[in-house]
Amino acid sequence: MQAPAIQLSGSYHIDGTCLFAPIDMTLPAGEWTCVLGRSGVGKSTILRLIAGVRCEGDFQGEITASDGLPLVGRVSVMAQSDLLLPWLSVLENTVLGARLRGEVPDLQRAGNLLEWVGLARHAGKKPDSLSGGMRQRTALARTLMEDRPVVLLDEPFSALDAGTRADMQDLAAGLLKDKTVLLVTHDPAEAVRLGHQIIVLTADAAQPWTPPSLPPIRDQYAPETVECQAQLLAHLRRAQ
Amino acid sequence: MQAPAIQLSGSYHIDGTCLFAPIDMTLPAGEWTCVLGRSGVGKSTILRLIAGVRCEGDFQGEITASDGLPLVGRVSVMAQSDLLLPWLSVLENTVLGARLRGEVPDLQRAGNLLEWVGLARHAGKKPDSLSGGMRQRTALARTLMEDRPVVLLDEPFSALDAGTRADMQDLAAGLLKDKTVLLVTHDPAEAVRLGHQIIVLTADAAQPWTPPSLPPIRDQYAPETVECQAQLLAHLRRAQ
Amino acid sequence: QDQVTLLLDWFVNPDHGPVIIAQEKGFFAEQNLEVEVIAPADPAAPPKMVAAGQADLAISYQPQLHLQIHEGLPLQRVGTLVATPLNCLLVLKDGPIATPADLKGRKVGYSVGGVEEAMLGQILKTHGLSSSDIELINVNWSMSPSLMSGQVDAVIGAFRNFELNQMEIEGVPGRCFFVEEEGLPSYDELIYVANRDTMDVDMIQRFLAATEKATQYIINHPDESWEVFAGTAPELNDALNAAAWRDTVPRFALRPAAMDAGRYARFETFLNDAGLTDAILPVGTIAIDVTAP
Amino acid sequence: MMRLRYAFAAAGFTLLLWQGIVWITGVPPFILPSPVRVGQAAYANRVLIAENAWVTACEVGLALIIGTVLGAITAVRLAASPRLHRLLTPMLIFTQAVPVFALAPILTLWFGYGIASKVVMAVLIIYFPVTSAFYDGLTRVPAGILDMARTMGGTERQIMRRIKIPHALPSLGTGLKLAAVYAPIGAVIGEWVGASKGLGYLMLLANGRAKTDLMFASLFTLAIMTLLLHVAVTKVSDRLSRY
Amino acid sequence: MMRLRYAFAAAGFTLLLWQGIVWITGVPPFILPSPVRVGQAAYANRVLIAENAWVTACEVGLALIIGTVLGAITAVRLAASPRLHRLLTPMLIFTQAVPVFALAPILTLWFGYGIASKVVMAVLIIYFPVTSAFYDGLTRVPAGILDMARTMGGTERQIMRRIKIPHALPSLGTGLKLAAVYAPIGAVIGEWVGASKGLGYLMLLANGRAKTDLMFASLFTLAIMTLLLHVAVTKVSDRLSRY
Ligand SMILES: Nc1ncnc2c1ncn2[C@@H]1O[C@H](COP(=O)(O)OP(=O)(O)OP(=O)(O)O)[C@@H](O)[C@H]1O
Ligand SMILES: Nc1ncnc2c1ncn2[C@@H]1O[C@H](COP(=O)(O)OP(=O)(O)OP(=O)(O)O)[C@@H](O)[C@H]1O
Ligand SMILES: [Mg+2]
Ligand SMILES: [Mg+2]
Repeated sequence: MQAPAIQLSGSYHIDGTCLFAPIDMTLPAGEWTCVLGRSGVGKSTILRLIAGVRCEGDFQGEITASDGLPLVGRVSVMAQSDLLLPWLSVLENTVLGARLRGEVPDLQRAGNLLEWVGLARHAGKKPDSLSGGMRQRTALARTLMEDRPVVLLDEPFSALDAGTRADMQDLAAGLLKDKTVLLVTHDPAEAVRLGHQIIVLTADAAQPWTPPSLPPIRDQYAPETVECQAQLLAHLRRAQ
Repeated sequence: MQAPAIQLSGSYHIDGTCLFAPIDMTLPAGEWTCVLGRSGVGKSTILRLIAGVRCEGDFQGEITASDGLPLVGRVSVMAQSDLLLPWLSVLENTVLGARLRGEVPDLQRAGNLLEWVGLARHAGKKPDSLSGGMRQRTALARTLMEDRPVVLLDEPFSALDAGTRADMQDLAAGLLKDKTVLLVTHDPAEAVRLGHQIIVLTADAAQPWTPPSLPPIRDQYAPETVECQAQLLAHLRRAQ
Repeated sequence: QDQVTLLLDWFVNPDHGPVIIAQEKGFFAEQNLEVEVIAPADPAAPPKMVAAGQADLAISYQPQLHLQIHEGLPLQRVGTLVATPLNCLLVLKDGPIATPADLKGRKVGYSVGGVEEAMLGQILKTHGLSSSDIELINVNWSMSPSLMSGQVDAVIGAFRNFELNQMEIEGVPGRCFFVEEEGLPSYDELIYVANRDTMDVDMIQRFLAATEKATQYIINHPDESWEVFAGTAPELNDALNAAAWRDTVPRFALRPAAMDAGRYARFETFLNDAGLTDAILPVGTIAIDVTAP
Repeated sequence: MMRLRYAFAAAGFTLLLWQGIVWITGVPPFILPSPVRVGQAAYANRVLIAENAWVTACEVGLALIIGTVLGAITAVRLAASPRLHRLLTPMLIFTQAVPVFALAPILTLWFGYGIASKVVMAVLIIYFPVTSAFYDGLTRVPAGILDMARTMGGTERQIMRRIKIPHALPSLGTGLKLAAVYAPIGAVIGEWVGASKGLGYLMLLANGRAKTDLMFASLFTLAIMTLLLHVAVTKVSDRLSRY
Repeated sequence: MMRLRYAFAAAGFTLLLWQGIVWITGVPPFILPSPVRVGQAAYANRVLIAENAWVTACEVGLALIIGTVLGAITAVRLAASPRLHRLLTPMLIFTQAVPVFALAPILTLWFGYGIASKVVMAVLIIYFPVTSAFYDGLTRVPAGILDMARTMGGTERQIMRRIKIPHALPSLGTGLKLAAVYAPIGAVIGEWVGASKGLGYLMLLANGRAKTDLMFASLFTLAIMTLLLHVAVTKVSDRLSRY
């Protein structure tokens, strides 16, 4: 299944106040788009809109896929909270999607994924006996298990230490190659490392930020990357 | 109330396996100690041990305050998950501590705190209608409302964008001056910016890492800070 | 006026005619009594409440009274309301039971646990059967429905003035074997009981005088008295009650205070023979004539 | 309003089903009269039924308030002290295990034949579901929240008031919805034990005298009353659960 | 084991309280006999009581299983279809609002005077709390989890099975604990309506013969039975709630 590009344009009101004015953004097909922005600006809301999940507010505008087909059933989402089911083990949480669709889960792949996210030893544990970062990695594994052309990740690495985070970024970038990915993040370094496209979201606009010229995954210490990252950070600070 | 230093030494076993071997760490009185370490290494566990909260595992060792008094009632904790009460508004969640102690809450101070964490406009909202970062800032405000000599923060800024994060760091550093603070973080930049002491936790040891010579809050762009940060990051990666 | 609390055995029905008429015609008031009438659902409860001092008088059944006294309840019969048995062994008129002897191997329902099994045992004995020849089922308060719907083949404990009419009206006529004709000693079906230790004899005398007057009125004016009875509450005015009234009138005790010591002695002996009691009490502890000086 | 509409739809549907059962099984009218007969009886006795329903409604209202308050207080007490819970719960179950009918003579001995004994009977019946459901909610607060409250130095009293009780309100709602259904039955049983008014009295009267149609008319009135009560309580409990 | 010990402590405490009430209020023995008298009656009639208790226990056990299964299935059905819920719930309440006593003739007509009608009666009584409590749990799954499940393309059937049902198990536990207390009462009422065995039958018999001590001995047996059942069900339900 070819990953489509996604076009979102419109405005969003909640409780009568405007969250974002008419904005316009495109997630290019098969590429990573990283969205940054102030806390509460509406990043998760946009992600929910694309995912087609019920939202409190009122969205005026449209969300279309480049192939003209509806997005339903083609999106995999990792929400900001981990949403693990406390009565299932890590492994069972990982294969939840297949189970919910009534399919036979690919336990082989799930085992591999847990290995890759570093939870192989913990596959049988219940979420309550996991640390915060382990929970997040379980949620990541669950999202990566879903083989969908569009993947929406809402701060998927926020609870991870630097080393683990870099590993998970590599893993996700590898597995989600050629998918249309929306990554919401607070870390400019992450955006600069992973994004084909970087968008800075404000109340008025979804403003693109030129990423370094090399394709991702970029070397974090390359001068161009460091430069871009510093400027982006400065820009974000200014945008306050 | 003078903030005491805190000394922790001992080892921790859970389900028969060792989480950390005998380690030894001191939180100097009135200073910030930043703890870094791999996900699942036991950072939150240490925080819970000092807070005196029930833990699943078995801790062999002791935790003492320099003034010899028990820690109970002198610790304020911000846990890794926000633990907001869904039926209370942001303001009510912020003053929860006073209410639970049967005291009259200082609404003036709560209002100021919410102003400082940028939630003044959202004071009347319920947690369910907040973004992830707004929830975290509410939990931060609630923790800062507690005027305790020892403050334990478990990744308090993980859901915040770079700009807001810097602001919150400044705010916390200002309000928690002269308190004994333990900050668990995944961000080396944060540790280098805020820590009087930096500890890298591994399964075998709580290994101190020399912070830059200038006192915190440090300028993130000062060469010494950048240098320290880069080396710490490299060390953390190696520690894998 | 003196306050009197009277507990009925069951909710208001034609069996309580003299009480209702005395109330409506002002005979109680003439005796300077103000009577409060209360209806329960469990016929076993009123005597207990009288024994506990919660009420002055209760309407109960002679057979039950014997057992209650043996169990230590401080009760005594002080008057009679219905002076013949009403109880009968009820079967379907067109059913297979032509005589109690036909009950062999069949199901018999009963309502209040206690004496009814013993009565049935006596009837069966009269016909050469024993209790083990039948299956006894407690059908509680749905006597005629369980019979009409064929759940049981007979019921003991049905009232001849009542269930027969009810079945007639429902179009499934029934037939009664009268217990006193099938080997049981005759007895007073409905009696007034009072607390032996605390009863106010003067008040009871006046109460019985009022019901005596009411009974006379009923006998003398059966139709007018029915009008009075039916007029007291809309729920009482129906065909069933009208028919039951007609059948009940001749059975009211004309002399409510009068006492037949032999009746009580005979029934006491019967219960003892049936194994329901372990001693025979003197009649004087069971019933008294409140008018005796 | 929506709810009420559905309630009436359901009532109508019940009537149809009922009529259907009567037709198909040919059950005799002295056991299960047809809705038409019941309707006629209800109409003919409308004043009688209304008067008696009013009496029962008053008893139910009182009982619901008293029972809920008592049940809620008990649940809070039990949740506040695990030891009390372990000791008292079996006793509670003991009292519940005894059919109220058997307690009736004792209750009437203490409370007389007035409205009090009926209210007590209904209270006895609703007390347990309210206590039980609320208690379950009170003891299911996530451990993390309680840990936080304790490190904050919260008193047990305030933790109960500010955390456990609000958290358990949805469970209290579950209990209340059960109570709304049981309270009318409780009052009716109370009336069976001794009364001269009320739907229970009317039912007994009609039942004993084979006026099955009047009995079912009273029953139907009771059912409608219960239904309305349940709709009202569900609204309250939905409000409790929504945060 | 702990639980059982407390249960016995509570039973002992109840006995003391009971004896105290008898002493203090001076309630006559034919209304409330003292525990000593009841104990004597229980001992004297131990075979009789044991035989009848066994009958009731069988009815209760059967009813509990059937009622739980039926109630759980109903709750799942209702939770799966909001429309069905809106239509069926009022009907459910309708059936619950009708005191089982009033339905007794119909039930015995259909199920006879054997064990079936008692089981049906008990099932009718426990069906509603089980359904109601489980339903509440099924409909209180956090919205975020359901959103996730839907974007994953989960079928409603699997969402019910994998998410809603496990999430509602603690609530089912609440319902089961209520059911454990009500089932014995249901069976006893069933026996009152028509039986020749069982604790309910024994109670009626004792009541009719004014043997209050035997009646209370049967009651006490019933209460102990209920208590043991509740202890067992609480264990099961604690296991359900622990994840
Ligand atoms: N309730 C529990 N029961 C059993 N094991 C637990 C429990 N809580 C934590 N653990 C285990 O203890 C270890 C340390 O957990 P802890 O939360 O302290 O990690 P952490 O260093 O805070 O990690 P992170 O950075 O991911 O939050 C983990 O391996 C986890 O599996
Ligand atoms: N369920 C809701 N009801 C009402 N308002 C809501 C709801 N969810 C979010 N909001 C509001 O919408 C705004 C945007 O929320 P959103 O979660 O999209 O922010 P965000 O950009 O993801 O922030 P963060 O970085 O903090 O996660 C916030 O101001 C929040 O108050
Ligand atoms: Mg967000
Ligand atoms: Mg942690």
